[in-house]
Amino acid sequence: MKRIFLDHAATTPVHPEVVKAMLPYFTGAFGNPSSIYSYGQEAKVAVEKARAKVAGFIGAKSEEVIFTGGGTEADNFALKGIALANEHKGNHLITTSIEHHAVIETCKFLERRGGFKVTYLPVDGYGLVDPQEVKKAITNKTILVSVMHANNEIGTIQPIDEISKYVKEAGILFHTDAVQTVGHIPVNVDELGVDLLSISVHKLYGPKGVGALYIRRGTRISPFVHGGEQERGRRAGTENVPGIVGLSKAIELARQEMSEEAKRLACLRDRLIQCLLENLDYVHLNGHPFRRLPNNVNVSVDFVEGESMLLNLDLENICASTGSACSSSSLEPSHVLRALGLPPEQAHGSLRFTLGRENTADEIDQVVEVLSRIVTRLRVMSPLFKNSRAAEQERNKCVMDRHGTAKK
Amino acid sequence: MKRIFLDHAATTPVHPEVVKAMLPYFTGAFGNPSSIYSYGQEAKVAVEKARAKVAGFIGAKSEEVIFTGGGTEADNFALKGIALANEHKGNHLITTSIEHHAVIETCKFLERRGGFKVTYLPVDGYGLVDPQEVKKAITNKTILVSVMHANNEIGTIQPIDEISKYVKEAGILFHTDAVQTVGHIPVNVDELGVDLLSISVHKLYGPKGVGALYIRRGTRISPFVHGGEQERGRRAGTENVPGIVGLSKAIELARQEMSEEAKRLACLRDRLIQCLLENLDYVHLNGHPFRRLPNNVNVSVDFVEGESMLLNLDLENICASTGSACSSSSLEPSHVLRALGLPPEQAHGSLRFTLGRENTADEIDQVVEVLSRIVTRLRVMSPLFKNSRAAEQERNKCVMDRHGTAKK
Amino acid sequence: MRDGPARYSEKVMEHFKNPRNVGEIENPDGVGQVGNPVCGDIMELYIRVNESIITEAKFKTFGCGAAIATSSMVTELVKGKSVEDALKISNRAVAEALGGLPSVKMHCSVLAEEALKSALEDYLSKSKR
Amino acid sequence: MRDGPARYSEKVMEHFKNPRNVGEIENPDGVGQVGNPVCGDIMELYIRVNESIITEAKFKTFGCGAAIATSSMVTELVKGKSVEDALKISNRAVAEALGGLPSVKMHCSVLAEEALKSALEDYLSKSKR
Ligand SMILES: Cc1ncc(COP(=O)(O)O)c(C=O)c1O
Ligand SMILES: Cc1ncc(COP(=O)(O)O)c(C=O)c1O
Repeated sequence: MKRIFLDHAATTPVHPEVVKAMLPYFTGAFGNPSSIYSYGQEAKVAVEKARAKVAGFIGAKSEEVIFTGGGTEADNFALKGIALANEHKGNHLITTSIEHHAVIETCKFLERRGGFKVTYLPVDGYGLVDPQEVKKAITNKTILVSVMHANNEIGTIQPIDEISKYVKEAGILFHTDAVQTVGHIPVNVDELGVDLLSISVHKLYGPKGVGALYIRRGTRISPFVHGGEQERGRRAGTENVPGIVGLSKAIELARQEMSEEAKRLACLRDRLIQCLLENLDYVHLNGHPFRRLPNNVNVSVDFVEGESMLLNLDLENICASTGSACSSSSLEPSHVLRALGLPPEQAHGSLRFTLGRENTADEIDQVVEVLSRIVTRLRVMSPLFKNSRAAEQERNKCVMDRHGTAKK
Repeated sequence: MKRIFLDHAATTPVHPEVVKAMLPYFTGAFGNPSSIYSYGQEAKVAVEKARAKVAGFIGAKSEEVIFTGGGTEADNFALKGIALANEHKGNHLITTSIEHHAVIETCKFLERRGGFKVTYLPVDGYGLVDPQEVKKAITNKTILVSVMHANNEIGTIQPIDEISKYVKEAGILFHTDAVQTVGHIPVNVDELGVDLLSISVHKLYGPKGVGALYIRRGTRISPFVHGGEQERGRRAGTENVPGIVGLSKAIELARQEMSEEAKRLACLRDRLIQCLLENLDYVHLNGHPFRRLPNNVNVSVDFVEGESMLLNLDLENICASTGSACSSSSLEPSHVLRALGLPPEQAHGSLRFTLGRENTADEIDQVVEVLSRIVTRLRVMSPLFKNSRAAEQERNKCVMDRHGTAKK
Repeated sequence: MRDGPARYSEKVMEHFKNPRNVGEIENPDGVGQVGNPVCGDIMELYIRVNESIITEAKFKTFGCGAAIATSSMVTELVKGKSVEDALKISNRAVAEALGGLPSVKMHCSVLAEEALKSALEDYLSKSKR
Repeated sequence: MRDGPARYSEKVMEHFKNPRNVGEIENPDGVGQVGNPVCGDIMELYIRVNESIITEAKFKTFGCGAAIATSSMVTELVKGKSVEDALKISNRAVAEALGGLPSVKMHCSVLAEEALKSALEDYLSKSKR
């Protein structure tokens, strides 16, 4: 069976046109943008063109876009850079309990080593942050609020613009991790009302190891990588020219195809959700029913554990995930699913399917069929299923008894 | 005229075989190494193979090699990571006045914001650090010594192994920036006696935006990028799989070709030095006469300014540099040349030629011929040349006068 | 915990794909249940003992690939063994029989050992009565 | 200082490649020398004045591409101008005549203005005597 890749939130294949755009910068136009001869200048021009394209796509100015080595670096840069540059103003940060590790671990580091206090806001059962909670959490020591645009595990899209109102009212800086949204749904820094925004392009048919941080003009931020004067002294290191060119090409393709593709994916997504819920008992959708990424399906399958489903899917050439790919080496169930209030069995039994450019309706149907088989098989093996069936039979009996009694 | 690229210390074209090795990881084997399905595992295997190859090449163990987003990041990681993890032991660092900006600016940051004190050791007229000076600078507060293996501007190779003795004697950690040496001259972490070593591969016919930091087993170091558990939790962020594969391929090629190529380049280097000194008056070699990188030529041409020579060379399709490429936007003469004690005119009049794989003896001869023409032209324009000639004639006259007097 | 995702040996995958002895034993001579849903692993192990020899072993497991494979392997290992010998089966023995386990998954072999011990103790305490 | 390397306009490159009025004037009516080797730029500007009109201008420059181009341009700009008008030539005018300069190189146009002023002042102070 041909491989069915349903893990586009973890990473995506680089689009052939993106590879094509990058290739000349490896061998032909390999110059160093910092060099003054015309040869380096060609590379510099390519980088600046890319910067303008990325900026244009998110409604920013060129000089507000700094290229980084990926989404994680962008998140680190935003949080550490703002914390360091503004610590005279206060030592309090606000974020949520469902952020990506790149934000959460950076916050923990700032707590441990930077003398900062961090509020991790709860979310509701759909994974939504309540803007009022943000407002309530703000103190006169708060210097930064960081709320992700869309969650990588459950796909829930946050009301960033509403949250922004309260953050701006208080005169505080606002960062959003838009790694899962840029190029997938519309992102405009002014409409969102953010001062900093993280981008990674390997989630968007671009290369790994390159990303960007939007920094609103006038924002005080410390450099994260010190050294040469690349990126206006804010991010030292020889520019990854092919990577940056690839990033901008991926953005260009997204600009052309995004709105159509999002519609198509949302259809597939809804088909997959519906079929799973219809074909399998004891399955629950995680995340928000409609405020979710067009390509995200996250379900919990009762009585069976996620990894054993994943491995079985893999044996049938289907790639999916259980929570963030990053957390797969941890034994803890996903912090995101726990924040939703899921009982541990359900968190352990979660499956994430994230759709992409090459997926078809046919594949969706195959996945449902294969997964049904797998789940049936695993449930036979599961002590929880047995107990639950016993419990249910028990319950049914009671109900019948009560009905019986009532009838009497 | 075909382009003559003589700026390999700034960057190099990616070797076609390296591109070929990278390509499959963009599109085919694009999996995320953190994913548990076999598809991600292929990427993980590729990354681990690359790690073993890099480690083997520098005499390290696999788990001692952490991939980074380039040489600058490796330097930042080493210095900040060690400083943060060891600040309870002391707040003093020792480095040299000729380090790359990646080290110097990071040190300045640690001074400004981290409460650290940094000693910037002087060098002699050849750019050599005196191991005795290192020994003398060590205090009971010193936690790290960082001395670059070879300098990127003047090519001088430091006596790292000798310095290491004193550093180890004092029980202090030792870092070296080996960005200019790995793959060019032999590098072995045990022979050098270092605990940390920075690598960047775009100086070695590999891609930009990827590098590595060697960290000796048992070394306490704080992560630089926080987030997922990639790179054993020391450097978070989805791995740049194609870049890492490219790095290891470049290292593999270097392993095969390095010793021959170094001999070839040293010949060309010496030919260029000799021809320049013979064909142009008032030219001085900067750096050490023989303890220098096989591909580095750095000269000062009296009475003319470096950028104007570079531009003229560029007009004739010859790429060179004046000091580090990174500093070309600064108006200060190179801190390295100043550290050698060069008068400012000579620092401003420096030219660096760094040779590489495709350069030929013919090209060297062309460069000498073209540069002679350029210098003659610029000297006609130079008020310093005129003054100096006048002064010389004056001096000659005096000498003749004195001789005349003596004869009497 | 810092090893990255699990990579299983062929033997583990083989037992994962075709687990031996899945199921329950009616009126078993010993039952062990260990683990809890918070950790994501629950193992139930059933044994039938005849004249101090384990003649049958079955399991039910909620858990990851390694949990299923170790369950399968431990039931294979004990069959035909005396209770005394079975008590000596260590988690390492289970892991080794599977051609090794990723270090992040060693706890599954511990669970298998514990499930077995627990079933044997159940048998011993019952047989004392 | 954070603009990255200089990128020059075509006009700058044209003057850099073919600088006008290179050289000295014997017994000039005014000479200006500005800059110093520490900064990497030294400009010498010579003028000949006839009935308050600048009839000839020459320069010698040690410096970068922009320094040479601005020297060349400023000598072109003053030729034929009255001393009075020449005094009004600003660094911006020189830069504009060159189709602009990278911001890190604007100081070269300042140097050119200063060299001119200094030569004119030299002339004026001499002619007073
Ligand atoms: C929401 C979110 N933030 C940050 C990241 C990290 O980005 P990168 O993999 O480029 O380091 C990811 C993906 O792993 C993500 O999904
Ligand atoms: C000695 C030295 N260290 C560090 C660096 C920085 O490496 P990278 O360009 O990969 O950031 C360079 C090159 O620019 C270098 O020559």
